[in-house]
Amino acid sequence: MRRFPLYLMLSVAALAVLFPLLVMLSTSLKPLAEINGGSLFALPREPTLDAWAKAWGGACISGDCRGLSVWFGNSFAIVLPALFCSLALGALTGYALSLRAARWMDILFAALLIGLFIPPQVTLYPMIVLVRELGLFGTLGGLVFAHTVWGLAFVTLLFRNFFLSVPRDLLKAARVDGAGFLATFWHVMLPLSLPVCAVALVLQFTYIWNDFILGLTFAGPGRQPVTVALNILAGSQLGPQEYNVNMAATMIAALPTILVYLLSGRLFVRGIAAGAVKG
Amino acid sequence: MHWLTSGGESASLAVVRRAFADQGGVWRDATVPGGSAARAAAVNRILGGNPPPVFLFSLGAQLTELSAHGLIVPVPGADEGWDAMLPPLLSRSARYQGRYMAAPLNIHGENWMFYNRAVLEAAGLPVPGSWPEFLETAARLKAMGKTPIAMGGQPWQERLLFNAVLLGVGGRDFYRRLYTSLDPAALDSPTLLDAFRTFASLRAFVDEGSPGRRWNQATAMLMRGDAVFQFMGDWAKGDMRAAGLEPGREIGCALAPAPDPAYIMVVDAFAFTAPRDEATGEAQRRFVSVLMDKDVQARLNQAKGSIPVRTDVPDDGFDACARQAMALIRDPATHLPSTGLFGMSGGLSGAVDDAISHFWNDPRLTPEQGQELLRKSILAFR
Amino acid sequence: MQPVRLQGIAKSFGATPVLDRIDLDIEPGEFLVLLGPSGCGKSTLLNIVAGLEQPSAGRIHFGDRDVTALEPDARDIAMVFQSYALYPTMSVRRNIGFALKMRGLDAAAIDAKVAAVAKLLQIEHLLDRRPAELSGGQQQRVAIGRALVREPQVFLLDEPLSNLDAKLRADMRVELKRLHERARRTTLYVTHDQVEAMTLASRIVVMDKGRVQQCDRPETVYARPANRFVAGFVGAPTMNFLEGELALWDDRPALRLDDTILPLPGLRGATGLHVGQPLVLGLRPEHLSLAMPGDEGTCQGQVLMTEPTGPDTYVLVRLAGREVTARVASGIALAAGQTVALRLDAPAASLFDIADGRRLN
Amino acid sequence: MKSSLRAPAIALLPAGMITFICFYLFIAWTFAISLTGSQLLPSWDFVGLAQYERLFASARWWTALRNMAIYGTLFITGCLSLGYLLAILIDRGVRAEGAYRTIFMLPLSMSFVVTGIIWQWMLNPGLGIQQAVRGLGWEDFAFNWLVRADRSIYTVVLAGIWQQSGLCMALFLAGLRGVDPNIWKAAKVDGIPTWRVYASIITPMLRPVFFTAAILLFSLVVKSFDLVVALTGGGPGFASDLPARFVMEHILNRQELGLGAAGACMMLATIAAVVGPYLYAEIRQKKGG
Repeated sequence: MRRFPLYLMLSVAALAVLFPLLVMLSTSLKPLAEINGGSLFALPREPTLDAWAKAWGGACISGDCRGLSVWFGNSFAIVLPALFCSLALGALTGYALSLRAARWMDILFAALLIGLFIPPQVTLYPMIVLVRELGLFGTLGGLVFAHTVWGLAFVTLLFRNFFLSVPRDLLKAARVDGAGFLATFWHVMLPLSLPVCAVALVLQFTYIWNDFILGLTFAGPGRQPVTVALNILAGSQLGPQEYNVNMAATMIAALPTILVYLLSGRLFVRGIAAGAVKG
Repeated sequence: MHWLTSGGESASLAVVRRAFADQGGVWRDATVPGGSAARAAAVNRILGGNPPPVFLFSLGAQLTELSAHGLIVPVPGADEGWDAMLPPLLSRSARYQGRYMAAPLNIHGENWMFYNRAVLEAAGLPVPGSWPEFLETAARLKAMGKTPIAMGGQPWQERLLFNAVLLGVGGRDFYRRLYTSLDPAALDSPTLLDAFRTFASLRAFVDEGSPGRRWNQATAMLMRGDAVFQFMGDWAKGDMRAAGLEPGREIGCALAPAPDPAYIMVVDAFAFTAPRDEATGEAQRRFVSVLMDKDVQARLNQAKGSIPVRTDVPDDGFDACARQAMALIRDPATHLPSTGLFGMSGGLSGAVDDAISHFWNDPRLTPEQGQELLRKSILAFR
Repeated sequence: MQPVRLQGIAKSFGATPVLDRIDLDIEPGEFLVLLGPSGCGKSTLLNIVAGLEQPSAGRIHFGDRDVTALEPDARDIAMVFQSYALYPTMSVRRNIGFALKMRGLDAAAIDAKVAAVAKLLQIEHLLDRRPAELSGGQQQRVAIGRALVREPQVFLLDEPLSNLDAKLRADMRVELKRLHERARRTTLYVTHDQVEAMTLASRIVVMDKGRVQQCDRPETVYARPANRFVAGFVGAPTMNFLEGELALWDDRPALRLDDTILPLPGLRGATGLHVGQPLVLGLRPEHLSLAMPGDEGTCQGQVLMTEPTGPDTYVLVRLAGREVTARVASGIALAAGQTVALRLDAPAASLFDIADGRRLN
Repeated sequence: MKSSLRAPAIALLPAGMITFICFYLFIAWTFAISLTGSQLLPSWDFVGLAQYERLFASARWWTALRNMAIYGTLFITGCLSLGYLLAILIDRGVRAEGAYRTIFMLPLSMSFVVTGIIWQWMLNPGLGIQQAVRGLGWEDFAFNWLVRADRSIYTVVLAGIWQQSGLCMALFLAGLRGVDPNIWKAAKVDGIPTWRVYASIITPMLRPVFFTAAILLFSLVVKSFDLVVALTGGGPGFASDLPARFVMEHILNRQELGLGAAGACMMLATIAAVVGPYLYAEIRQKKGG
């Protein structure tokens, strides 16, 4: 019983966190009339999945009435290659930097780390110009490139910090065993970093999936991610707002990251700790 | 590439699309909701080296700059014939170095006052003919538990209301002095202060759900009868018709109260980028001829709620409001440019919006402070 | 089986010198132990031999091959690390076979060699486990197996036993010795543990401050340390040092400590020593013993404390105002405060220069 | 170059180029543009510091800066204290710890856009909490911050804290778990009350975590864009505007590339002023260790 206040406080906090999500869920299950007439707190009297069905397959976005499903696919088409590229580059860079074989490596790392703090607003416009010069504007490649660049600092930091914690003897052993730079990376370091890979995967997935600015700017027509579609849906409605459809669409758009998070909760925590707290 | 997403808007575009397809053109479009977002997206695509061959824009400084940088090409197939066809304000501002840089789609009027006729009649109130009358009417309506003004809380909507008030208080010459000549005397004048006073007193007649509300939601309030007036551009009629209401009947339309009649215009126009290949160039030419076709002009503008850019289109089939406007603009003196993009640079236009919106949304600001805010914003651009 | 020759190896990190012109010749098949306190540069020297670090100056030859510029894998060496450095994500089998795989051997050949080594080290039943599933001793065996499987010209071991507990350490020591005797590979072994050094080495290299202090057979290093540092570093409890003047007592050598004269009958002298010369006398505890009645040249001291270790008892004695440790057989009852007569085994004593610590006799 | 450095150098080439071009060259470009009169498109007519003069003459920029100060202060303190509190509660060894932790971090997995939409709905005066509470019979209840010019920035704070407290909790929890259990034993032996141990021993030990968390949150504050856009749209008017939105709006919608670039540079300067010393200390420390 002594611990009752502890549980009370935790439960209140948990409720406060969950409340908006529950409201969103309940709203998405109500028919429109119930929303306009009823209370926010009220549970749906006649729960219906109509709004979900409409958001997924029937809502008109940019004159395309196939709902969010199309854009959902777009998002996956963006996220998968972008994830692969950003992780591959970040892991390799993090590994190379963790060797600290020369002074300029530390300088490069510091220079890279600063990238973590550069607001995208500063570099967005020149990025457009660069991507255009590369001939990638409006293509999947351009978007993947932009995500790779934007995520580089973070992924590299994650991997470098991890690789630094690997005992130096392991690297020496690999060298004595005749493994070169890449072989050591591939056979020894990369398998070792699987937990970090998972962490980076989860965080980058969340980040790229949730991205709005890059998708809006760099994706070609018909290739925009679901976040952009969500904004279009919530931003353009004929007549009264269909709040239930909006809420359902919002939940659909948020679902993949929520699922990834729930499935990998522990990794998520560890990743945040690994990325931010020095061992 | 365009932003025509709401009911009336997409219906009007469908007119062009059908006519274009009838002539064998292949139509692919990309929509971005929201005028400014769509314009930004178009510019991004142009900068990104993947320009849309045809894209919707608004006449104004932004378009001129694109043209000056050679990023858009003169309208294929435009000729001197257009000078006679278009109202002088349009033909002036659609040209850069003498050549047409965009093909105007329509003329929208921004200073309309829509009202729910049934509610107003039930309250036994006349349509106000001046701003003092309006304030009185609004106060009566508020006492009856109605929301007098259906207001969408976005800066450009607030600017629309302000400009309507300004025009009503100062008259069209004052409007020109202020916005076209950026006359410091006008900015210091008591007339402007009056306008701000009136504008400030309107704050009381708006419901608190207004901020962030989009115009079509506000229009829906008007149609439901929750609110009685809406100051909005004529594109609102598209939504009314889509909801089965006839503009001019259930929803009355009048120009915002003003001493001398004037029409604050905003013009959507299609601009063109250098064609990638011969077929695209051909399609662009065909698109222009379809667009400027009398019949297409008539039908698309009927659907969109706007009026044709050609002065020689008969007003048959247009609604009462549009007919009123078409009659009005026969007199070029009534033509006023909107402060949104038309006639002023994006920066200035934005600064004006900022000042108005800031004043409107912060009830702590006095009219004097509002005037000072606007004065400073505009003078920074002189 | 190749000799290893180090010539003028120097290394500095920035402005800090770590190694100062090291010259060493390692005989083929020799078990050479690098012994020294931490920071003496012994691990750096090992890394340089391995090719993991580049010397700032000097050459390394394996036989008549100059390997100074070669990568580790081109030198034909194998190395065992203090932390074992087993690849955590690979099974024991893959750990041992990794170097062979990197050399491009085919799978069958690798399997055969791994199996042979595993048999030798009696770790066949562990082959499919991961390092994390092994005990410390098992990991140690795998690490050694990983080195053995390559059949290298030179074995390098960097404090391989330091992470084991005392009992295991003793067992592994024996095993290492046995392995070496069987294979007779040239071995370079780094440790700070003198017991390991004494038991394993064919020769010990004692290092301090980046320099070789002495390089000799273990017995010699122990009995005739080349300088005061070596004398103090090797042997536990440490050697007793007494500073005094060389004197004559009864025409036989003696040491004058202030007012006391310590007779040193049978002290081995050397040319250049003269009476009245200040120097340091070094005597190991076992060379101080309780005097038997009738012994000559004894001296009186007072017992301060006793430390029984089992087979022996160390006695802390105050002698001429200084504290010395003597080793006596267990079973002799001594109480603090008691006065005892000590006999000094002068022929075993070392003399060191008082200024630079070098051996004088 | 030494041969052992060749492979890492090649591997670092892409990252090096990205760092140089996409970070530093781009910053330089933006700075250069901020010195020009560029409007819709970059043009190289240099006007000196005129854009900065205009920036600082703009009431809207000052509002944005003031909002950033308010938002930053409240958001960071809120997240830190709430996150720390939650971490301590969880660290007291509760049952179902995993469930609590999962719940607290759930909002983190959602985008700012989603957070913004949810809270916009919750705070909508006509349909959200205010209306619902009034419906419960408390007619005078007012919670209309979203539409009040002097309060809307606080709704951004609220939504921000809701989303990011979990991050702080995770950081602090990791920190608390890293505390040597012997400290607790020692404190228990000495009879020090629990709260005292947290206040006088644990909290000072976690100072680096506080620091890291604050820096992370700070960088979020300066970058904050999506949340404001989705929640308030910067409104009413520009009452809840933030520098990031100011910059985006001027660059992308207002044809004020130069002015926007000037704003972006000021943002960067703000970040540099705060983060620079931190990074410097961090890197020096890493070198030492």
